[in-house]
Amino acid sequence: MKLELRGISKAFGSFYANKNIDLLVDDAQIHCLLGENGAGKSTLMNVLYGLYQPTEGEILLDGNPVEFSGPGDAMAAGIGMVHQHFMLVPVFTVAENIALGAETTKAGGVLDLQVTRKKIREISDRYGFDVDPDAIVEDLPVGVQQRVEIIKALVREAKILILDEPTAVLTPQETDELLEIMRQLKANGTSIVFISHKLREVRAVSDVITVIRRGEVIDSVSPESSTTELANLMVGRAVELNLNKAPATPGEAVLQVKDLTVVDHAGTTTLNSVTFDIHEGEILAVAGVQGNGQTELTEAILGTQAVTGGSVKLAGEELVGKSVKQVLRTGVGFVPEDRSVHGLVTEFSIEENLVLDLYDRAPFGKGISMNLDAIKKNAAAQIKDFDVRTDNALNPASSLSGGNQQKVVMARELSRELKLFIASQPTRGVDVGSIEFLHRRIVAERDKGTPVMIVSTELDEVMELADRIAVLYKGRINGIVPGDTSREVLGLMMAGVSAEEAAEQAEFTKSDNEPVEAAPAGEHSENQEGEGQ
Amino acid sequence: ACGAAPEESSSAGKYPDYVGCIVSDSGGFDDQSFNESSYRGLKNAEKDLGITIKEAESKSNADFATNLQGMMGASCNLTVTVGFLLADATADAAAKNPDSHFAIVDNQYEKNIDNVKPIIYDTAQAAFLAGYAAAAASETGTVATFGGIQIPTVTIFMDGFADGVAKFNEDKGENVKLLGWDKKKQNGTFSGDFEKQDKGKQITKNFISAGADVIMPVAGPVGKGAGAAVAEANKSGEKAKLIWVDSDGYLTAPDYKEYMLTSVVKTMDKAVEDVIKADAEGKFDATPYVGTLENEGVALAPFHDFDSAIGEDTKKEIEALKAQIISGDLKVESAASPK
Amino acid sequence: MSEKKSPVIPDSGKPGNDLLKQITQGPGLVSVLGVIVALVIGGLLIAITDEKVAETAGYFFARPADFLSELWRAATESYVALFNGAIYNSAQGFKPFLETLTVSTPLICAGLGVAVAFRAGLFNIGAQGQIIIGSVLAAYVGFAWHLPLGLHLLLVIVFGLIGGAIWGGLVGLLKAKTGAHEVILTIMFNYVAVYFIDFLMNTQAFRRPGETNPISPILDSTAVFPSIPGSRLHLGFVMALLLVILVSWMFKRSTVGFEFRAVGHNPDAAQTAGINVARSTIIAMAMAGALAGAAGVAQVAGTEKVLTSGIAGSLGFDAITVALLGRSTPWGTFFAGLLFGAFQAGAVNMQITTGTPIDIVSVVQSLIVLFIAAPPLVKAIFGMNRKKKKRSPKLETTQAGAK
Amino acid sequence: MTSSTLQPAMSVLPSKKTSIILSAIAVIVFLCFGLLGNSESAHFQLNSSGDAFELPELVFPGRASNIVIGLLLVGIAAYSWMQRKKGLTLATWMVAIAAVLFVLSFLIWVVSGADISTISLASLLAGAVVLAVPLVFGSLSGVLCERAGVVNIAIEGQLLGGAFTAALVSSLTKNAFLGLIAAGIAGALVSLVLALFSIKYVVNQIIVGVVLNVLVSGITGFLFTTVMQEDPELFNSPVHLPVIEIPLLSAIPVIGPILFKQSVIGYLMYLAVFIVWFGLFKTKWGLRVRAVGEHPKAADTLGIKVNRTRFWNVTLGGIVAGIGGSFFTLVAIDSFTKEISGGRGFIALAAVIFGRWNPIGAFLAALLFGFADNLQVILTIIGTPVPSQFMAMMPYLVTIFAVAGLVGRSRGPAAAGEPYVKE
Ligand SMILES: Nc1ncnc2c1ncn2[C@@H]1O[C@H](COP(=O)(O)OP(=O)(O)OP(=O)(O)O)[C@@H](O)[C@H]1O
Ligand SMILES: Nc1ncnc2c1ncn2[C@@H]1O[C@H](COP(=O)(O)OP(=O)(O)OP(=O)(O)O)[C@@H](O)[C@H]1O
Ligand SMILES: [Mg+2]
Ligand SMILES: [Mg+2]
Repeated sequence: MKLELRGISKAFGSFYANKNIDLLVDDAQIHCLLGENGAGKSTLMNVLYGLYQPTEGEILLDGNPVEFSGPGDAMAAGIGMVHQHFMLVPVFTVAENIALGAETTKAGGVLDLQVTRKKIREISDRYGFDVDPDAIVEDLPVGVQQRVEIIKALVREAKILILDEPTAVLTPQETDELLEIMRQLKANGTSIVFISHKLREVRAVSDVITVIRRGEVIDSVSPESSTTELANLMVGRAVELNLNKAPATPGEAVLQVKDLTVVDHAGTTTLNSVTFDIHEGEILAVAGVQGNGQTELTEAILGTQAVTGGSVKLAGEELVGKSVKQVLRTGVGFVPEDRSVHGLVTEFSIEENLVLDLYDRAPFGKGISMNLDAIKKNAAAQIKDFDVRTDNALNPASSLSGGNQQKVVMARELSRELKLFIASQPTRGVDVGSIEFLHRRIVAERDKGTPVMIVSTELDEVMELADRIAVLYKGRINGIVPGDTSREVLGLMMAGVSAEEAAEQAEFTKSDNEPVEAAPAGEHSENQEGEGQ
Repeated sequence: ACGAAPEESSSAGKYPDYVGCIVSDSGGFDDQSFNESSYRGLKNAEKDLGITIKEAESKSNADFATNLQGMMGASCNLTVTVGFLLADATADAAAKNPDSHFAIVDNQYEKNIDNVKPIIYDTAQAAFLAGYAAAAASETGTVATFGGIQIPTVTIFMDGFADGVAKFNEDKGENVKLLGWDKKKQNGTFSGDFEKQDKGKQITKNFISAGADVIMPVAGPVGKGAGAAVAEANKSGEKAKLIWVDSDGYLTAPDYKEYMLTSVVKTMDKAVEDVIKADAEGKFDATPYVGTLENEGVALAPFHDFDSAIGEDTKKEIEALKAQIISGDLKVESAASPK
Repeated sequence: MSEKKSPVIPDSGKPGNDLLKQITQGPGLVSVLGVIVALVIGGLLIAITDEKVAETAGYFFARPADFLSELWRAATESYVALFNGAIYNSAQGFKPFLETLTVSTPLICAGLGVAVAFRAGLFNIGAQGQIIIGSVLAAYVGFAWHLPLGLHLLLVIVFGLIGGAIWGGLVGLLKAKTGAHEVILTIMFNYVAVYFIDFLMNTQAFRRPGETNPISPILDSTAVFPSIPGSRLHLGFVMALLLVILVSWMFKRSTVGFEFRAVGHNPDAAQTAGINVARSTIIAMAMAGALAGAAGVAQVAGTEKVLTSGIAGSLGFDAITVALLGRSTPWGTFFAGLLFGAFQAGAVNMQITTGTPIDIVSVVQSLIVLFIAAPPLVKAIFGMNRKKKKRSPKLETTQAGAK
Repeated sequence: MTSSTLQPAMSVLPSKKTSIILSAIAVIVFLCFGLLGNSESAHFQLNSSGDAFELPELVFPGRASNIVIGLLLVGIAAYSWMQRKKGLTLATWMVAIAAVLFVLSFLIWVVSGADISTISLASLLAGAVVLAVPLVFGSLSGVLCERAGVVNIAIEGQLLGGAFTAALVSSLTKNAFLGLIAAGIAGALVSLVLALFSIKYVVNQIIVGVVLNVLVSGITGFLFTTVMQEDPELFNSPVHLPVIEIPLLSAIPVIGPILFKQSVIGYLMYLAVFIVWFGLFKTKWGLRVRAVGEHPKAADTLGIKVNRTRFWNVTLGGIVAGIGGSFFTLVAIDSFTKEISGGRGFIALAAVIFGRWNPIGAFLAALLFGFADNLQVILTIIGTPVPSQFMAMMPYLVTIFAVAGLVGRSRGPAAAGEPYVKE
């Protein structure tokens, strides 16, 4: 189906999130929207999906003007959308989620999930999904949840599929699979609007790229454009994409993790005798497919996760058994994986979030009273230092775009003297311009001599930052390799192959291994954006 | 409280300028208990004497003083306050307004106050007779009573009732059991409030299934629950009876009159009206009024429909007991009796 | 995990002008209009039930003017009486206002208790029980111990707070340790407290010597708040005021308040930031209980001066409305408490002078709360804000939700 | 209502706490009820009047039976520790059995030690159900509303409104069924206000609920004094719903009176529990309702009208609670009085949470409460040394114990309490 947007504007109050946008998506085309955080991409898509009413402009499907009073209308017209934040009911099963709104029933309105299960299986077979219709959604990895979202659209026979930042939370493997699915869909005649910050995959999969800045269409370009060109177009200035960090000068092993074991309350061993060190002035990146124990590892060190056995020593001091507060006081900086759940109280002001774990320490707190002036001064300094885009430090953190929220968390954690810095997914959802900045800050912390632990599912980020890389697989360290280890070897190790074997295998198969993620050398820093759910 | 008259001075009574006022406790004027009876007394005075009345219902203890203060603002000649909870507030108002008169129902001060007339009742005397009658009328040999909340104005009924049953057993050498109240331990069955009628019904059903066939609820509106249970039991073939309290239930709870063995009556309405009448005639005095069998302030109501079912012997015995109590030969003791 | 909607509690530590804003800006006006709408509806209710109005309605078609003037009279008369009883009348001057302050004292304290818990993400239905237990301890110290002036009252207050704190803290403890839902717990604890005080009032220790009525001895004169001569207003009001200031300070500039708010909004982030969520829950509930206990103190050492089982009245439940109407902010609670206090004080006068049934007062009161809480409805009624696009409807609601 | 996001829901019982509690129970039973218990026997009658056949009285020798039960409980506790060692959780039914054994042993202990050592098990259970009826309807209303994302604090008001209207209409029309219908309508009206204010005007749902309770109490109280009291014969003498006995079945001892000798409302209760459960979990309607309560935005993106769904569900909840309220005046009691619902709406609210927002769970929670309440009454009748006020606390203490000790954390519908506003 051919989709045309003509002169779409969308205003929130006096603020225009979209201004006079024209967009043409051809039949069986993958059309990519590119733009900074807050450029207005999601808004535009929400207008298209009937969630927002456009302030001006019209939507045409196959040349006929249509009006959507709600998503129901859009769906009926053949538009499906996979939202940036998944629209799945966490406590429902896959089948229930997919049936919802388009239920098949037996007499008397009794649900007939059998039909839905069959449809799920059909679609799964066609596109090679591996989805259990009776699994509870909240128990599923995000990658699978996303497939559920896609199945949801396909079951409703969408002719136009909107994918809003679908790859932000996916592992590289999952991303590749998704891109493959998109190609298949396209082959079957589905048009796709694809939103992503990751230039590499945008270039790999799209037919046309439209760049949006500040709510306006800047340009439509071909996927042949270079990443630098695209980045510059997006941000509106020249962006430096390479980090070029100096080699590490490691000192003593300050962090010593020994035989760390975690058994969760369902009885599964999520961390199994994990042992490693991090030296002063060194970045250790922990790589691994999500769900292999990374979250548990960081949380066990912080103390929010109960530890079954083992020890964590920081400069000789045992951390296991200490309260979170004590651990933080020992000098641990901690950037959690999901900023909006664990990193920020989004209802609090930016100011308050900048002291969320410092509020009771000098100069911000003394006894039970807090020094609001110190907090204000701190905020002013940090906002300037980290270039947090906001007009008022008293605005709630929820008013910040994702990238700026991330900066707030990073600023807070880097603002004190650290003995250890742990950051999970440090640049998820951060726009291109800010990534380089944050990476530089991390490296600067290392250069001050702080041992740094980075947990990331983004191989590019891992390779960009790491001095050494530890690969987690099924709760065990599958090997610790140098920072310049190749993608292929890392990929194999993340799949459970031991370091030596992986190195051998990678040697053998190097020539056939040209999947989409094999980005040309020197262009490997552009795809770090992600979106926390 | 039928939107009671704001100004009704037009009526051609004897004392149109006399203002009689009443302040309830938190039970309100429809508590089917002392607030209601006292209120009825005031209404009767309005009708019979042509006085002007003002009323204030308290929703909580906090309202007592405010209500009394309001009444003082409304220049009441006499203000009736209902219940011991208003004792302090009444004493306070009385002290501040020495020219106004007060009457307080169900409360006795340690030291009499010149302008407050206590109206109190030796309810145990009448309840004693009810206990005796109940024991005599019981066919199963088990009778029962329960209260709303364990407070003296409630337990005084239960004490008297228990003694009456005991007296019957003693005189007759029988062993009629009393469920729901143990006078010695001062412990028994209570519905917990004066609201949950269905709870009262359930309690009564439990009594019946434990073998009781005469039940005396002392729980205000909750008593209606007992009535419902007794009615239901009778419909399914059992022969349970009810003893009402405060007023003659045969008249005031006509739904259950056919099961009403008798009632333990406190004639508050009359006492209140009498006090007002005396005051209006300029004959107020502050000596406590104590309702007894002797002055008919408390009484055992007629047996009505059960009149023929109760043996003449029993009636005579009850009359004799009444005489003994009046003469003082028989003392009915309750911890809650007026001193 | 659900996305959290930001409640509109002005939380960003903005300097204390939120109150001023509330009054001077849109919501203030709308609130006033809301009160007016509620009063009109209440007035109609009052008028309908008025006997004379009913009479004149009988010959409405013959002489409609009679009916209308009666209607007007009935409604206004009641409200004038309400005003006379709550704020000012020519006979007593502003003395009724002192009565309003007196009545609102426990409402403000208990309302603060509900508000504090709410801000910490806990829905405290248990103010009733906390007031009771607070009153029990305070009263006992007040009548059973005989201590010098000053010290005595101090201990009464301290014990009252402790009593409430125990009752609230116990809920916090159970919630923190077992995960039991505080709504169930507080409801159940209320009942337990009610029967507990019933029991105590049946023991000789809590009764007047030689008396059997369940009413405690009057508190020693050293144990009660001094009051303004000729009125019932006592120093407890100042205590309430201090508590408002204290709580306000706590939320704005104390670490404890910071922790409460963080836990209330996002316990996960709070935990990650090193805040002990369980401890926070316990402390918040204990503090909520202590504030409710202060309401108990205001009752036994201020207004009532004795302990009875009905000491808490319906304070604990009114406190919920007061707190939520005050958007769970300390000063909001203060003014909501005053409003409720005025209603209660005025209602008494209204009942006495116009014979308006007391139940009608709670009806009018409820209507006022509803209309104040629903600005969009009031705006719709007055046709305001038609054109102006709602930017964010959330901002105009009383969503003080603790989710 | 509050954040229960701290930990995920635990459908399996956390075994350490459970083990500790099981052990404590075993010790109490073995030592206090058993060894230190009374040697008298406890008698339990199983028959009530109208039964088809006689069952023998159950007689338990106090000390001996409790020693045996104590040993059984020790066994269960030991088993639970073993399971825990192996890292396994205990089956829920084991806990249930332990709970039943504990209750039985408690009964034997008190009854054998009481002045009268006989109680009627039949009336204990039948009474428990009767006391639970309004609670069950109230909690179903709560479940219906909260599942759709609206917290319903106004259950008390709905019950009271239902009771009042049923009495009024039944009295005026002399037709109990019209009273029943009117009660449903009254409950729905209360709900409509809740829905209007909380959904359309996004007023905090808890405020609306709390205020509605006061409002309904005020209106019914006012009309009671001004209308009903003026002519009770005309306005407050409701015709009752008949008790329908199902032939033969109703004569089965113990079970008969509970299941087959009920008023229309009693049967409706069983039906309603089933229907609401079936509806919520097995039908298209229920799927949508639950989606709206869990993730309204997701439901919206699938074309489901969130606020409309909420609106109708709240209304439906009102109807259910209204009917529950009519139990007071059309079945239990012969007339209306002020505050006849006596706080049962709040107990129902607790039952909603205790029953984990599941109709059957709420039903069981309400039954537990009714059981404890009736048991308490019966124990005061047979004579216990415990002061009446402490006996009266029993149902509430039992609830606290059950919720804190056995159930623990519960997670409600994620969006309950939050208005859904879209741009
Ligand atoms: N509901 C809203 N109310 C007011 N302003 C809004 C609203 N939603 C979005 N905006 C504004 O619209 C702008 C565009 O937001 P949008 O979500 O479309 O950005 P985006 O391009 O999707 O960003 P991202 O790349 O991070 O997904 C934002 O900068 C914000 O200021
Ligand atoms: N109700 C609102 N009022 C004002 N701004 C809003 C509102 N809702 C969303 N926004 C703004 O819209 C923008 C986009 O919102 P969105 O939820 O898409 O986050 P985002 O910028 O995409 O974050 P991320 O980078 O994590 O994807 C943000 O800048 C956010 O502050
Ligand atoms: Mg984004
Ligand atoms: Mg977006």
